[in-house]
Order: sequence, then C-alpha cells, then structure tokens
Amino acid sequence: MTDAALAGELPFPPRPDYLRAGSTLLSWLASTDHKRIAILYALTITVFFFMGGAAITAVRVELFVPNGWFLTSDTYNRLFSFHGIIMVWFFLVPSIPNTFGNFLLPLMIGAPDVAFPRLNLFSWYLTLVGGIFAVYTLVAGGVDTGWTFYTPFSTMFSNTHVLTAAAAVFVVGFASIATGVNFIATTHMLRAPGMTWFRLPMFVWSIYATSIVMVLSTPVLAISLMLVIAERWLGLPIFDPVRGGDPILFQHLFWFYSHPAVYIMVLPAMGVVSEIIPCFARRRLFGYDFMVYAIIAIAGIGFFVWGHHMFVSGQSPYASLIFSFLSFVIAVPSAIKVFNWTASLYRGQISFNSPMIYALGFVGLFTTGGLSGLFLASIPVDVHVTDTYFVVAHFHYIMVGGSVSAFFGALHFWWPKITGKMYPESWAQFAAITMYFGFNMTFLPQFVAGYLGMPRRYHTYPAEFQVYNVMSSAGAAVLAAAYLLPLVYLMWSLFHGARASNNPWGATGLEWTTTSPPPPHNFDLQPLVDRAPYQYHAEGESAGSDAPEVQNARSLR
Amino acid sequence: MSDATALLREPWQRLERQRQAGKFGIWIFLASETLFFGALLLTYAVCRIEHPDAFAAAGRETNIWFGTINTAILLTSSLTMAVASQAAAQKGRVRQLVLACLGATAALGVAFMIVKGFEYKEDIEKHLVPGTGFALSQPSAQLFYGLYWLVTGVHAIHLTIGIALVVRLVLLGAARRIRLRGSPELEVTALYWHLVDVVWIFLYPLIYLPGRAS
Amino acid sequence: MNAIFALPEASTQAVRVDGILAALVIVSALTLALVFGLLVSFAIRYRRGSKAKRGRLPEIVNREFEVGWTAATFFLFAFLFWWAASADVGALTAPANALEVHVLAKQWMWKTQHANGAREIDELHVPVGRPVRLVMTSQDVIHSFFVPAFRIKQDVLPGRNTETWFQATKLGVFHLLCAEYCGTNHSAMRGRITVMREEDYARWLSAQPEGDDLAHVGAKLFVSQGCSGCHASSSAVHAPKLEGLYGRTVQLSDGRQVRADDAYIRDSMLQPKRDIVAGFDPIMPSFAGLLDDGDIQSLTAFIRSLGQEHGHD
Amino acid sequence: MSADRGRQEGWLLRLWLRNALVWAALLGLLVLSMFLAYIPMGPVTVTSGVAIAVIKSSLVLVFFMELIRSRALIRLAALAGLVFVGVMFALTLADVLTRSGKI
Ligand code: HEA
Ligand code: HEA
Ligand code: HEC
Ligand code: CUA
Ligand SMILES: [Cu+2]
Repeated sequence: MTDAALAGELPFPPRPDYLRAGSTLLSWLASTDHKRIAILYALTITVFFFMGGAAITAVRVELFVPNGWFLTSDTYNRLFSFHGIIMVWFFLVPSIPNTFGNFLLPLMIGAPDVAFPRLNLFSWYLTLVGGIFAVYTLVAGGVDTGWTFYTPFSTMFSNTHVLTAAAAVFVVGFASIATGVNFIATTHMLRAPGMTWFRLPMFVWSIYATSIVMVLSTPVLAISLMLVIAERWLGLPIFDPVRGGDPILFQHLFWFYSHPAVYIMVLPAMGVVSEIIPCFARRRLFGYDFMVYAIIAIAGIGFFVWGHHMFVSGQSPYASLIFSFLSFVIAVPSAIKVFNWTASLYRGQISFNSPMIYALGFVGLFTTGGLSGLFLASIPVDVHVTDTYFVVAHFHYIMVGGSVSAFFGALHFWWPKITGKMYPESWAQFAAITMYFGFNMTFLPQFVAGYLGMPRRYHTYPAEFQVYNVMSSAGAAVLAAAYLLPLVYLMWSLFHGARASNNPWGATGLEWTTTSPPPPHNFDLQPLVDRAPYQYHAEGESAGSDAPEVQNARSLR
Repeated sequence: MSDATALLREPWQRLERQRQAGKFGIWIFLASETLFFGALLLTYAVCRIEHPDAFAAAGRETNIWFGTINTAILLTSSLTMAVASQAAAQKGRVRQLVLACLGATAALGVAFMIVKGFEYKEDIEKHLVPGTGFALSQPSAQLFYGLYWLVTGVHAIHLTIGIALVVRLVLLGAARRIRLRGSPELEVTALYWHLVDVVWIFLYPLIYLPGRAS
Repeated sequence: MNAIFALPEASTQAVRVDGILAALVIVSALTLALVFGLLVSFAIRYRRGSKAKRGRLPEIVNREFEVGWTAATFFLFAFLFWWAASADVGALTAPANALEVHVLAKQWMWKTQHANGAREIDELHVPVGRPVRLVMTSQDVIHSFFVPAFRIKQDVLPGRNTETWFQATKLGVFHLLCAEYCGTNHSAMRGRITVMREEDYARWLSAQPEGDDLAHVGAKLFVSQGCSGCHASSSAVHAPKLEGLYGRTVQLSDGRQVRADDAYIRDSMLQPKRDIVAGFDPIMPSFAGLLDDGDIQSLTAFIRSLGQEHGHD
Repeated sequence: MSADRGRQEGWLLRLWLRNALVWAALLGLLVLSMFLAYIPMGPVTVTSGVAIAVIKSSLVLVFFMELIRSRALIRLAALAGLVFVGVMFALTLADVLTRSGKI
C-alpha cells in the first residue's frame, strides 16, 4: 500500500484529535466523548478476554488425559463456569457493540456524539462494577454453576460464590440496557441531514437491531438472576421443588434472555462483515435492503425460539415442536445474509488485507456453526447431542469462529481510524490465518466427540474420547498463540506504525471522511448525506480495475 | 432564548429535539421495565397455575384494606403527577401549580410507603415470611409469599427512586435552579412515575384478591 | 467398550436418529460445498487485478434472486422440520407392553429399580428387543439420563417425574452418563447398561436378592399413610376406588379429562385440589412433605398393580 | 392582562377536569374489582381482576402518560414492550399448560 509514502506528506490537523484532547487520567475516566468511552471499553474487554482465555487454557490442558492430572473436579467446574460467564457477559456481549458501536455509530450517522453521553459513561462504570464483582468471585474461590445458573443447583446445592457471580451479571446487564437505550435513541434522533434509514450502513442497522434485543431481553435475565439471589440469600422460595417451585421456569426465564443474547453476540459481527466485504471487494453490497430486513427478522424471531435449549428438560413436547419449528424459521434470514455476502464478491476486485481474511473466515465459520445449529433444532438429533461437545462445538463455531473473528476484523479495519496508525499488514495476515487453522483444529474434533457421546462439563471422561480431546487441546494452543500476536504488533504499531491517512482503505462511509483519529466532536462541518452506502461503483457496473485511490476520487468526490 | 439554552445539553442543538429524544429514550426504558416486571408476573402466573389452592389460601391472608388504600393513594399520585406535567407543558404561568402538584405527588408516594411499612409489620407478626415457622401449612403457599415479598420489594425500590426524582425536581424548582416549565426532566420523571403506578395496578388483583370468593 | 470412530446403533431410536442425522449431514455438506466453493472461486477469479471479465453487471434481477433463495431455504427447512418432528412425535410415548423401570438420581449416582423390586446402583440390566419405559425422578438437583448408544437422553427433575423409553436391539454393555451438570462429581456420575437376552435377563432377575417389590412397599404405605382409610372399599368416606385407575381417562369436576398416568397420580397425592375427580368432594389432604420421591414411586406402583390385577380377572 | 388570565383559568379548569375524570374512573374500577373478587364465579373471578387491571393501566397509559397525543414512534416503543411480554407469556404457558398428564 501507499500509506507509508503518503504518511509523511499529510499535514497535521490544526486541532487536537480526541486522543490528544486532554491527557490526565480524569480526562479519560470522566470523559463523555463516545470515542474515549469506546477505548475504555476496549481495554476492559481485552482484559476480560484474556482472563476467560486463561481459564479455559487450564481446562484444555487438563483434558489432555481422561482422568485429569492437575485439577480437582471442583476447580475444573469453577474454571469452565468462570470462562463462560466472563466470555459471554464481559467479553462477547459488550465486545463489538460497546467498543466499535460506541466509536462508530455517531461517526457513521454524522453525529457529534451519542444521544445521552453521560448515560454512556455511566454504563461503562456499571460494566466496571460488574467486572469487579466477577473478579472478586474468582479471587474468593469461584462459582461452579456453569454460565447457565440452573436451579435448584444454583439456589440450594452449590456452595460456591453464586451470589456475587449473579450480582456481577445482574449489574453488567443494566450496562447493556443503558447502552441499548442510548444507541436506539441515537439512531433515531441524531442522523445527519440526508441520512435516511435506507442510507444507513449495515453496521448501524446491526447495532440498532442489537440494541433492541438488549433492551427487551436483558431485563428478563435480571429477573431470573434476581430470583436466584432472592432464593439463595433471602430464602424466598421460588424454584424450590420441595415447596412446589418449578425449576424449569428458571430455564424459561434464563433462555428467554440467553437465546436472544446469542444474536446480541452475532448481529454486530454481521454488521462488521457487511462493511468489510464491500470495501475489499470494491463492490456494492448485494441486496442491501434484504440485508436490512434479514437483520430485523433475526432480531425479532430470535425472541421466539428459546425453548430449543430445553428439549430434554421435561418441557412439554408440544412446546418443543413449536420451538423447533421457529428455530428452523430463523435460519432463513441467516441464509439470506450468507448468500448476499457471497454474491457481493461476484465481479469484484478482491484484495486480501487482514480485515478481509477475517471477514471471509467469518462467513465460512458462521455457516458451519449455523448449520450445526439446525442439527440441534431437530428434536430427535438434539436429544442425542444436547449437553455434549457437539453443542460446545456449535456455539464456539459461531461465537469464536464467527463473532471473535469479526471482532478482530473490525479491530484491524478501524484501527487506523481509531489510533491514526497503520499496523504491519503481513503480521496481521499471518495471525489471521493462524487463528483460522487453530480454531478449526480446536473445535472440529468436538463435533465428532459430541456425536459419539462425550458430555460437556466433564472433568473426566471415558478413555475412548481421548484422541479428540488431544487434538482439541493442541489446536487450542495454536489458537492461543494466534490471539497473542495482535496484542504484540498492534501495541508496536501505536509507537512505530506509519501514520494513517483519513481513508486508508478507500472505503465509503462517513467515518472515513473525518480525520484519523477524529476530532472531539467528530466532524468539523456538519456532514450532509446524498447517497446510499457502498457506492464503490456506478449502479449496474461492477468493480472497476482502477486503483482504489482513483476510484475514490471518483466516487467520493 | 437564554431559558432554552439553560436546558440544552450536549450533543443537542435544539431543545425541541432534545426533548423528543429524552421522551423517546425514557419510553424505550419503560419498554424494558415492562419486560422486567412482565417476567416477575410470569413467574407468579406459572406458580399460580401449578398451585391454585395454595395461592388462594395465601392470598386470603393478605390485608385487603392496606392494599386497596394504597392503590387509591398511588392512583391519586398519578393524577397530581399528570396535572403537574401537563401544566408544565403549557404556556401560562404555572410554577406554583406545578410545584404544588409535584409536592403532593411526592407526599402521596411517601404515604404509600408508610402504609406499606405497617402492612409489612403486620405480615411479619402473622408469620407470613417464608421459612421455618411459616403460618400456612401448604408448602406451596410459601411460593406466594416468596413472590409477595419480592414483588412488593422491587416495586418499593422503584417507588423510592421515583420519590427521590420528584423531590429533586421540587427542590431545584423551588430554588429556581431549573425551570420547570417545558423541562424535559419533568416529563421524563412523570412517565417513570406513571409506569411504577401501572405496575402496582397489576399487583393489586394478583396479591390482594385471590381466594376472596371462597 | 465403544469403537473410536463409530457409535453403536443399539436401539430402535438410534437407527431413526442416525437417519435424520445422515440427511442433515448431507444437506449441510452440500450447503458448505456451495458456500465455500463460491467463496473460494470468487476469491480466486475476482482477485484484485485479475483478468476475469468485469464490465457491466448482467441483468440478474436482485429481487428475484433473493426471493428465490429465501423461498428455497424456507421450504427445505420446513421439510427438515417436518421430518425430524414426525420422528419425534412417533417416539413420544412408550408402547403399552413396555417393561417399567424406576430411576432415582441423586448426587452422584443412579439408582434403578425393576418392577419386581430388584435394585441396582449405577447399573441397569435390560432384555433385548423389549421396550423399556423409564420413570425417573431426582432427590436433589437436575440430572440427565443419557445412553449414547441408544440416542436417548432425558433430564431427571426433583419434585417431578419424567419419562423416556427405549428398545435395545444389540447385546452388550453401554455407557450410562449423566449429561446435565449437577455439581462436583458430575463427570463421575456414570454407569453401565447391560443388554441381555430375554432368558438371561429372566435368570439374572430371579437371581437378584429378594428386594421388596415396589408394589408391596406401596401396599404397606397405603395402609400406614392412611390412604386406605378413605380409598378402601370398606371405608365410609366417599372417595374414588383406585382399582383399574391407572391408564384410564378420568373425568374431572371442571369438565376436563385427564389420563391417569404417573404424573397425575403424583399430583393427586401432592396437590389433590388441583384435579378434582367429578362427583367427589375436595377433601383429600395433600401429602406433600409427608411422602418422599421413593414413597411416591412405590405408591404409584401399587396403584398400578391394582389396575393390572383388575385387568387379569 | 385579565383576558389572558381568563384564558389561563379556562385551560386550567379543563386540564383538571380531564384528569380528574380519568382519576374517578380509576377509583371506580378499583372499587369494582374489589367487590368482584368476593363473588364466586370460578375462573371469571380471576379474569375480572386482571381484566380490570388492564383497563385501568390503559387509562393511565393513554391519558396520564399521554399516549393519546404522542407521536407514532412513542406508541411503537410502548407497544414493543407489550408485544414481547405477550410472546414470553404465550410460549412459556405453551409449555406449562400442556405438560404431561393433561389431554
Ligand atoms: C452467537 C451465538 C449463536 C448463534 C448465532 C446461534 C445460532 C443458532 N443456534 Fe445456537 N447456541 C449458542 C450460540 C449461538 N447459536 C450457544 C452459546 C448455545 C449453548 C448454550 C449452552 O447450553 O451453554 C447454543 C445452543 C443451541 C441449541 C441448544 C442445544 C442444546 O443445548 O441442546 C440449539 C437448538 O436448536 C441451537 C440452535 C441454533 C440455530 C438454529 C441457530 C441459527 O440462528 C443458525 C442460523 C444459520 C445458519 C443455518 C447458517 C447459514 C445458512 C445457510 C448458509 C443457508 C443454507 C442452508 C441450507 C440450504 C441447508 N443453538
Ligand atoms: C463467548 C465467547 C467464548 C469464547 C471467545 C470462548 C473461547 C474458547 N473456548 Fe469456550 N465457552 C464459552 C464461550 C466462549 N468460549 C461458553 C459460554 C462455554 C460454556 C460454559 C459452561 O458450560 O457453562 C464455553 C465452554 C468451553 C468448553 C467446554 C468446557 C466443558 O464443558 O467442560 C471448552 C472446551 O474446550 C471451551 C474452549 C474454548 C477455547 C479453547 C477458546 C479459545 O478461543 C480461547 C482462546 C483464548 C486464549 C487462550 C486467551 C489468549 C491466550 C492466553 C491468555 C495465553 C494463556 C496464558 C496463560 C495460560 C497464563 N469453551
Ligand atoms: C380424607 C380421605 C382421603 C385420604 C386419607 C386419601 N385420599 Fe385419595 N382421594 C380422596 C378423595 C375424596 C378423592 C377424590 C377427589 C379428588 O380427586 O381429590 C381422592 C382421589 C385420589 C386419587 C385420584 C383418583 C381418581 O380416580 O382419579 C388418587 C390416585 C388418590 N386419591 C390416592 C391416594 C393415596 C395414595 C393416599 C394416601 C397416601 C390417599 N389418596 C389418601 C380422599 C382421600
Ligand atoms: Cu448428575 Cu450430572
Ligand atoms: Cu438458542
């Protein structure tokens, strides 16, 4: 690329960018600038990602041998519980929405900030308080309920720190709600003149849909955890079977949140991919309006399928049938997305920068994980593979192969905008490819082990599953190394990277029209929008063969 | 003009837009609260479907007078709150009226809490707290009281927040620190207050009315 | 016990599940081939600067395309759902002649009990080719009865009965696993299912130490708990006769009809006021707290045996 | 000046009147639901309590919370909460009401 060459020539912007507008600690911790809050979130979730990763590294090491060799069963149970709780609520749910969403949403719609900046900061503090509870739980000895907190185990039988763990999630849930309210209001109220709904970038749509899910589902999680806390702490019977309580009711409440929550985790990733693919294929996004409808449909139908986690729970078979059917239905809009991404490559000018590698990886792995979801949605098959490693493989394919890949894609794609620096591209490509292979090595064997009957949350296991576990653990080592790489070279780029131009990828989108990094109020002049997104080429044409700079000059004026 | 700028906050340029956003924002939050309380009511519904008699027997033990009086108190507080916020949206000179209505609202809220306190006291004396020594013999009657304490407790927390918000407005308004007329904060507080009231409207028949007919 | 790469299909259900599974694998493989194939071939063909033709886009009408593949996937999924669901519905209820085995789960063991009272721990012996119905409950937390070779799994709940059934088709010893996380030794809550020839099974069963059989225990409870005070035919209290009750459809006072299965009988004891038999007063007291899960199983077995005796003569 | 005040008192009166009317209806319904609770009507008794609560809360929503004068967007937000609560009830009860033992 020509960035290095360009870098020297760029004049420094006349006023300090958001990173340099104030350098005291307080100017960060009390900032209401959405971009600074995004950075605060980014730091927080990075810490949590590595904590969750470290916990599961110990698990994978332990599973090398069938009967364990350095952990007690209690420790094992605490490790995977901690892993699940941290990865879901302290990493993946806030990952893309609260970092990139926070950073980009106002930029992409041409606004100076989010609708309620102080609420935004408050929500970060809530996350922090929740995080402190979570870390306290760990330090005090951990929690062993799994991330699902099933009753009556969590309410009456576990003698670990269920209360603080539940409180941690409870608190961080309110951060989710606050963020959701903020983003919805921002999208409705702060769009720049000319930014009509159907001119919004897909990323904005995905954050908008995600916010709706957050706002409407998280309160139910709060209730389910509050009931657990009330029963355990105050002795108020709710789920106690001895007094006629219904443990399955807890599962309904929990999954009413937690299924929609998986779409909180994947919709933003879809948004990211829909930005990256057109940019590096130099093509308009295929079927933009269908992509919008699909995302709304997924967010909506996502509320109707939770019972597919409960096929063997003792739920009525009639209810199971309804949930099974709806789970198949939700795959239809997902299919639309996959096909449209693929079609967007047709007649493009594809370059394989690291964000693009992550994006293509996402499409493949999401499809694989999603298809395995259909196995689980078929009741007789689910009866066999539920609570086995098949399920573990399913969700890691979507959440790690899919969402985490997309997160890294976003990180590389917007890194120049956020920090004003370029990272070393070939290292990034190498890390992306290593991650892809490490990932498949870790989780592909788990599908097989699960089908053969290896239950999840098993500290010890029948010896015949050892082959698969060894493969999986070996893969996890590769994966861990791949995750450490970006940490190193991205840090390096902060100090030694070339200066990034305003629009190093030649992308469309308002965020690329301001400086890198942007000024405190995002735009020096109120942007006006007069066209749909992704105008990489004229209507009806396909990607031109000119260099992106030339194309940009034409399409971006 | 200077009035409007006094109320204006980042990142807004026009007060009207800011007001709309505030109102929209609080409505989204209220939708969220709807699911919050909806989930509690669902828990109640499922338990009651599974144990109709225990719920009838337990419901009979509640004190319907406290419940009914408290409902009336809250409904009245909604009236004063509605008048306050609608008057504040008018053009005329309404400061006194708005302040008085807000004061009445807060006072009624406190009255509710006092009555509730007496009720709780009575409940404790009647051994209606789940656990050992619980007054009713059916084990599942304890479910009802588990939910009773929880739901009324959560409602009371919401109401306390509401009272604090209203008192804040009264103090700031009386000290002329903020302008109440056209204040987005007043509008938002009022909407929250009414929602807490709506929640109670549902709790009333669920807590105090079961089992009365037999 | 099991081969590394294949899981034995040791029950009738296993064949059905593997059938659906195979179909899903094929559909998924085709889809993956399509998606990956397109991704890779586009990536190569349309890489930056390649010679492939670009020019004006052909008149592929976007909308038709979208509607086309949306409809195609929808119908495919609807078909898959229908197929899987019909297999599921077919497997819902156990055949009437099924052998009944009671399962009691507790942290961290499986207790099983045969109709004649023979008890086992972490083991279950069953005859090949006979349907076996499991009636299960838990003493503490939720567990899950999982036999991979049979492709069956069912959560076992405290305070409630759940059921599943299977018909073994292969002789051998198979894993019994607990699949629902239940605390410290969840992964050690394993057992063995031994599938035997019918005559071996009979011999094995008769060689078991004389356990009190469930129905007999139940009969004693029926007297000691005072049930007979109302339900015995000599009783002066107006209470329904329980002979022949099991499996019959009961008319309730509010007009509903209910089949008298294990769950219903359980509810009759624990929450008698919930379903009042038509023509009777709701005077039966609740026995919740007085009977534990084992007692309820025994009483149920007794009531069931009343029905069977009736049927025989 | 006095004409101004006259106009002001005019709308003030209307404002009070309008809201007091709603309030009176609410209290009336409260008393009604209390009485209905004592009349044995089987399932109708339970339903009446909840139905009256629905009416009462609609009154509050529509008049006190001014949904009647709000923009479509606001009404949509209010509706969204209700719709998803409906879904939650419907699908959970689809399980609870059809569990084994019932035909
Ligand atoms: C981001 C997270 C995420 C996402 C997006 C999904 C998406 C889906 N999930 Fe998954 N799921 C989880 C995370 C996720 N899941 C987690 C964490 C668990 C376990 C929780 C626990 O127990 O701890 C779980 C568990 C889980 C279960 C319960 C398993 C069990 O415990 O027994 C089921 C059952 O139906 C299921 C189904 C589905 C389905 C149908 C989808 C669908 O949305 C997938 C749709 C996508 C596609 C289908 C692929 C693209 C489609 C095409 C390319 C179309 C072409 C196809 C054809 C023509 C055939 N999931
Ligand atoms: C949401 C996000 C998410 C993410 C990103 C991950 C990431 C990973 N997960 Fe996790 N996982 C879950 C969500 C997630 N998981 C959930 C919800 C469960 C269910 C929990 C439950 O049952 O309750 C689960 C359960 C789960 C299990 C099943 C445990 C069991 O049932 O017994 C396994 C087993 O292999 C596993 C593996 C991994 C691996 C190898 C990664 C890797 O991708 C992680 C890689 C990252 C690192 C390795 C960190 C970077 C490297 C280092 C920090 C260096 C190491 C340093 C030291 C050791 C000092 N996960
Ligand atoms: C005080 C008298 C009394 C006692 C003691 C009593 N029952 Fe009952 N039982 C009744 C009456 C009356 C009914 C019918 C009304 C109803 O359904 O509740 C009934 C109904 C039943 C039914 C449902 C019968 C049907 O036809 O559907 C079962 C099963 C049952 N009892 C079992 C028991 C068992 C087991 C015990 C002891 C543990 C017991 N009962 C003790 C009075 C009694
Ligand atoms: Cu029992 Cu797991
Ligand atoms: Cu799900």
